[in-house]
Amino acid sequence: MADFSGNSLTCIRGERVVFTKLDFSIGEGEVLYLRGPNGSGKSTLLCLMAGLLRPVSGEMLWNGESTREDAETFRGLLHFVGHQDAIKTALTVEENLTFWAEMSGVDPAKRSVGEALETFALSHLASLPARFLSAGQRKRLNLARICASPAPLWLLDEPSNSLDKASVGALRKAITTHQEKGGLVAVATHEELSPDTNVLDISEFTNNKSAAA
Amino acid sequence: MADFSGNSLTCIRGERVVFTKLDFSIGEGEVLYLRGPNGSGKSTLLCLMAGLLRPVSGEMLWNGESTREDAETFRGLLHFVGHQDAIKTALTVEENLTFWAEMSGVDPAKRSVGEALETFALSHLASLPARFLSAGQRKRLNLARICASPAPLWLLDEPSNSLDKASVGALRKAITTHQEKGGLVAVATHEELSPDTNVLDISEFTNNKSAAA
Amino acid sequence: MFNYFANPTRFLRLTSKLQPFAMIVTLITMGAGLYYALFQSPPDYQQSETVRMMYVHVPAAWMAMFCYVTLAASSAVALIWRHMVADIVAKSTAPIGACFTFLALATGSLWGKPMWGTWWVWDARLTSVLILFFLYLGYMVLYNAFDEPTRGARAAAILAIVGVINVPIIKFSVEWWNTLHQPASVVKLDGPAIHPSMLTPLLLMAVGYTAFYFWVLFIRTRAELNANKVRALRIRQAEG
Amino acid sequence: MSAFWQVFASLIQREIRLAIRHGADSMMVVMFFVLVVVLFPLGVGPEPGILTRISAGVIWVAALLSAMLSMDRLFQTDFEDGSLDLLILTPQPLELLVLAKTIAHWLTTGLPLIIISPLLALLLNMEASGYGVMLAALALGTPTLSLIGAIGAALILGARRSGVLLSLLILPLFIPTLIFGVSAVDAALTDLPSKPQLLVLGGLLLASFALCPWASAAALRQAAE
Amino acid sequence: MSAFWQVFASLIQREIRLAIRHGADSMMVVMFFVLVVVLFPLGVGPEPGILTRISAGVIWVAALLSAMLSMDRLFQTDFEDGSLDLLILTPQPLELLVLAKTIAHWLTTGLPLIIISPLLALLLNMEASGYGVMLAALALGTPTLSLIGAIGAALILGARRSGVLLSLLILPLFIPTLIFGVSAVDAALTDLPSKPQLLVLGGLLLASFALCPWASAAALRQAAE
Ligand code: HEM
Ligand SMILES: Nc1ncnc2c1ncn2[C@@H]1O[C@H](COP(=O)(O)OP(=O)(O)OP(=O)(O)O)[C@@H](O)[C@H]1O
Ligand SMILES: Nc1ncnc2c1ncn2[C@@H]1O[C@H](COP(=O)(O)OP(=O)(O)OP(=O)(O)O)[C@@H](O)[C@H]1O
Ligand SMILES: [Mg+2]
Ligand SMILES: [Mg+2]
Repeated sequence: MADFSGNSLTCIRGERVVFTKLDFSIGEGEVLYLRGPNGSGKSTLLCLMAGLLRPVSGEMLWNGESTREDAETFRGLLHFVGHQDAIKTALTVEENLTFWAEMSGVDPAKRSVGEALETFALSHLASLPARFLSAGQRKRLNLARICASPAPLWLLDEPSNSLDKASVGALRKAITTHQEKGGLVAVATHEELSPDTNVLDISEFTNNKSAAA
Repeated sequence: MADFSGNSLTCIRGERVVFTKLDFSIGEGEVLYLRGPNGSGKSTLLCLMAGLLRPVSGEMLWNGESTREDAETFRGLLHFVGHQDAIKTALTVEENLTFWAEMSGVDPAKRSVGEALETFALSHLASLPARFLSAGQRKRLNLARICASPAPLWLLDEPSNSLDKASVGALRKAITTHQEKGGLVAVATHEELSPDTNVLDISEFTNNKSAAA
Repeated sequence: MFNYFANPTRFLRLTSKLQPFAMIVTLITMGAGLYYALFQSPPDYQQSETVRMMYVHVPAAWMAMFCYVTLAASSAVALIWRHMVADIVAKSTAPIGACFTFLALATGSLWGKPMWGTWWVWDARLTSVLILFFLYLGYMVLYNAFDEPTRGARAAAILAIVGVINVPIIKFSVEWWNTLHQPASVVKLDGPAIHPSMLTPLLLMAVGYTAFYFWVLFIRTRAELNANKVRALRIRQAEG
Repeated sequence: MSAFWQVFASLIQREIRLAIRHGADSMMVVMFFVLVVVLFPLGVGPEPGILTRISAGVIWVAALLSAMLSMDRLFQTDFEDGSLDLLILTPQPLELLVLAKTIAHWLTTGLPLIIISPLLALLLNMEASGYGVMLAALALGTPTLSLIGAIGAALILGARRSGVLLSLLILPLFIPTLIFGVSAVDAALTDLPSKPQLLVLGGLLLASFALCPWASAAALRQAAE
Repeated sequence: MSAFWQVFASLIQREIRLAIRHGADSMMVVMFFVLVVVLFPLGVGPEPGILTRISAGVIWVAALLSAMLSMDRLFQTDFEDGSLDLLILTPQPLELLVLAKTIAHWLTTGLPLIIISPLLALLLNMEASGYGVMLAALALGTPTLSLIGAIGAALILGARRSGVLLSLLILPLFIPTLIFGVSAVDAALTDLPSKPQLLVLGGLLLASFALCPWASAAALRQAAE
């Protein structure tokens, strides 16, 4: 029973309070939608979850244990897709993907680079240097990364930006499949990706003055 | 009567044919929506319109005159918003905007930096260094640029990426106002920004084999 | 005149006619030149037999400069008029010029060991020829440093034009600075100051080098043009 | 026309502001300059005779290397964040925008370098007679380096692995400035007239002032394509 | 554990592939090295006596400068395109990833530099007795430069102003390598034993091998926050 939650998280960036006393919890097979206007702190919360930022106070628990305790193991459990795409333009699409699959440290038998390419309709671009990709193709390559090696927790920051209808469909399907396997997803988005069962509105935790200022 | 059109444009990027024999035309007060799946060539067409790329064949006409003839004047007539945001993180929001307004070479009396900031709800961030902006706020700053100095032709590449609902509304309003003043807009987008009266589906002009390969 | 050559097919036809001619001239003049140089011309009273190095060295140095001027001129034409044949001429000239420059440098330092007692000195003539060599290298590296071939061609063309300033520096460096290297004695305003018995093989070799340049140039340009044709065909095929 | 000069001034102002806010580049250049000059005696050994003999050369080589080091970011950041496209799309002639950027570059990197150079000459035991000429030569030479460097910086945009390619392209073109710069100081140190060399440096400056912005702008235009 | 070495190898492989794809990266570092060595004689004047005397110093200073020049982008590109965040998020210890990147850096820049150095020593009229020791000293010294430089490269990320200052503090750490590297060669040229200096160089290498990856990793974690 995987389970990821945060208690009373407060985050300060560059002397500005982003949010205070924020709680969240994601259960097995659940998708948490982070909503809120621009600048409310969705991306910040995702970085916090990944461990790229540290909260000023509060703690996060994975299966009831603090993520700080055994940070290395926790890092092996998650995939993070941020605004930046971490694509090396000199490498081909496949090389990019394979590299990140290898870095995940996951047993080679469990990796599925080819399938991931197929999921996001990139197979025919596999041997193309990534510099020739269009904005949407880059985004798809970045998303394919999370399918290429398994990890229970996905943290996605506006994954549907630049995607066309077909690719948004592929993304939805990938998320559903992941859910069915019992995976956890936290996604920040302004669009509707699926019926929002589990929504966290960040603007509730922001002090409007400081978040907007 | 402003009027912008292209005849039988063919574009090759890196030895790959993006589209062939493409025609478009935008009349006064019109918005042209560029549609097509990822990688079909929307961004490429916008770069072509701006003069950042050269077509292999075909020509573009502004009020019936070739845009190549008097390129400098034509450049003064357009605003371009691409995927890259041209924001200097060390400068404040206002400094960034003012700089581009000054570079436009437009008479200072006609510039409206303050109004532009207001349109995109950035006034309270005006004196903040741009490095602290969130993804959506950066996009808004970039869009504010086109309102800060007047130009009849707007070329927008996926302007609604990362924007929250309120900001998409502001963008819609800005486009409508521009239309009412007789402005021309070409916008590449996967979302609905307004009733699509004038749609150009680029995938019609791409040879599927080469565009997808 | 160069509108005439703008047509690649016409250029191809012309070069295929000229190529055997260039080959024959190369073989004859080089052969005769080498014979004269090695057996007919007298040893120098100062330099004794090492003077024979001159017949290899001097024409190579001349060609190094000649090739660069050609490179710069055709680059300018290619850049301004988007002249495809000129671009190909420039691209094909660069490696040949680099080889001549290398030859001039190598034979120069081989000659320098007996004459000056050292392989290399940092005097103005030698240094500026070394710069020329770097310019050739820079041109070739820049040409291939981009993903889009046209982009590399144009960047390299700009470099070639900027670098042409170096050629007069090479030519006049011996007069502007005190150098070990000797000043011009053949190409001078008041006529050559060199004995005819040495001048003949030298000029023969110079003609031979030039013909050799054109011979290789024709081969390379034809290869490039054919590659271009193939590429154009592919694109047309893709256009359907 | 006056509108144009406003644009010119506003571009210079932005560059200087960026340089100050970032603090990185110009600081880095001056430190690099100091470092090369300090490293050299360490490498060569402390004999003052030799140091004095080569002082002018070391200072010039250091100036040249640090100019080069700072050069490669001149257009690169603008290219990467899309500002370059927008600059090209403004209705001003690109040549003059390039000139403005080059001037700003010199003001933020060349000028501090000139100011610090007497101190370094002191470190190298240069004789007093050389200082004035060294300053004059640097003042005439470093803008030339910036102008020539701008061509290289524009040419390498979008190239694979640009940094070192730049040095390969522009160092050869820097050499004349180096030679005359050093020989001006050496002449002054040996009590010979250094005016001819300074005149040549001035001529080089004028020539590159007239030619380089055109070449750089041409390179930029095709980089954006 | 074996999975870990696979990750290690895969990172090195990627770096080398990137270096090669990006257009003969190592060739260009070598070019820079050659150009610096060529420039010094130009600045200093052509007297062969002086050149021979300073040849070891010039080669070492040039090696140091080219190591530094190629260093600054070691983490920069990964930082800018978000790869660094993802690398930090992999379950491997960051120290070892840093080590892998540093080793790849040395393989693509330090090694070619060592290979070309005899040619430059020839240009500078170095005496034959110095060659062997010079190669040994470079082989021991350049990895140290890469390791120390990695700290600076990590510090320069993120925190702008302070990062630059800190990385400037790193540069003096290069100096011991320089001094012992030069004096090893000088000793060999004057027929003195150069073993003590080489031993010191080896010691420096071991020490920086043990310490530098930790410092760099700490700086990187900072930058990502
Ligand atoms: C690497 C070393 C050398 C280089 C780069 C070099 C370069 C050149 C160049 C560029 C020229 C053509 C000059 C012109 O047309 O005005 C030339 C001509 C010549 N070089 Fe060298 N040279 C080198 C070494 C030597 C040596 C060692 C000697 C013999 C002592 C020598 C003797 C000559 C002579 C006799 C000419 C013909 C000058 C004339 O009659 O115009 N060179 N060299
Ligand atoms: N620099 C380049 N060199 C070669 N091909 C390129 C280059 N940039 C893009 N392409 C190719 O051109 C095609 C069109 O790209 P473009 O960016 O215009 O697509 P798009 O319609 O904007 O897609 P998206 O919706 O993903 O932004 C793509 O197939 C892409 O692979
Ligand atoms: N490096 C930083 N230093 C200081 N403040 C920052 C920094 N990055 C972001 N901020 C501020 O933190 C707040 C939250 O930013 P964040 O990027 O998390 O917003 P977001 O909800 O993702 O918005 P968007 O929908 O626009 O992506 C914003 O008000 C922003 O100004
Ligand atoms: Mg965000
Ligand atoms: Mg696009």
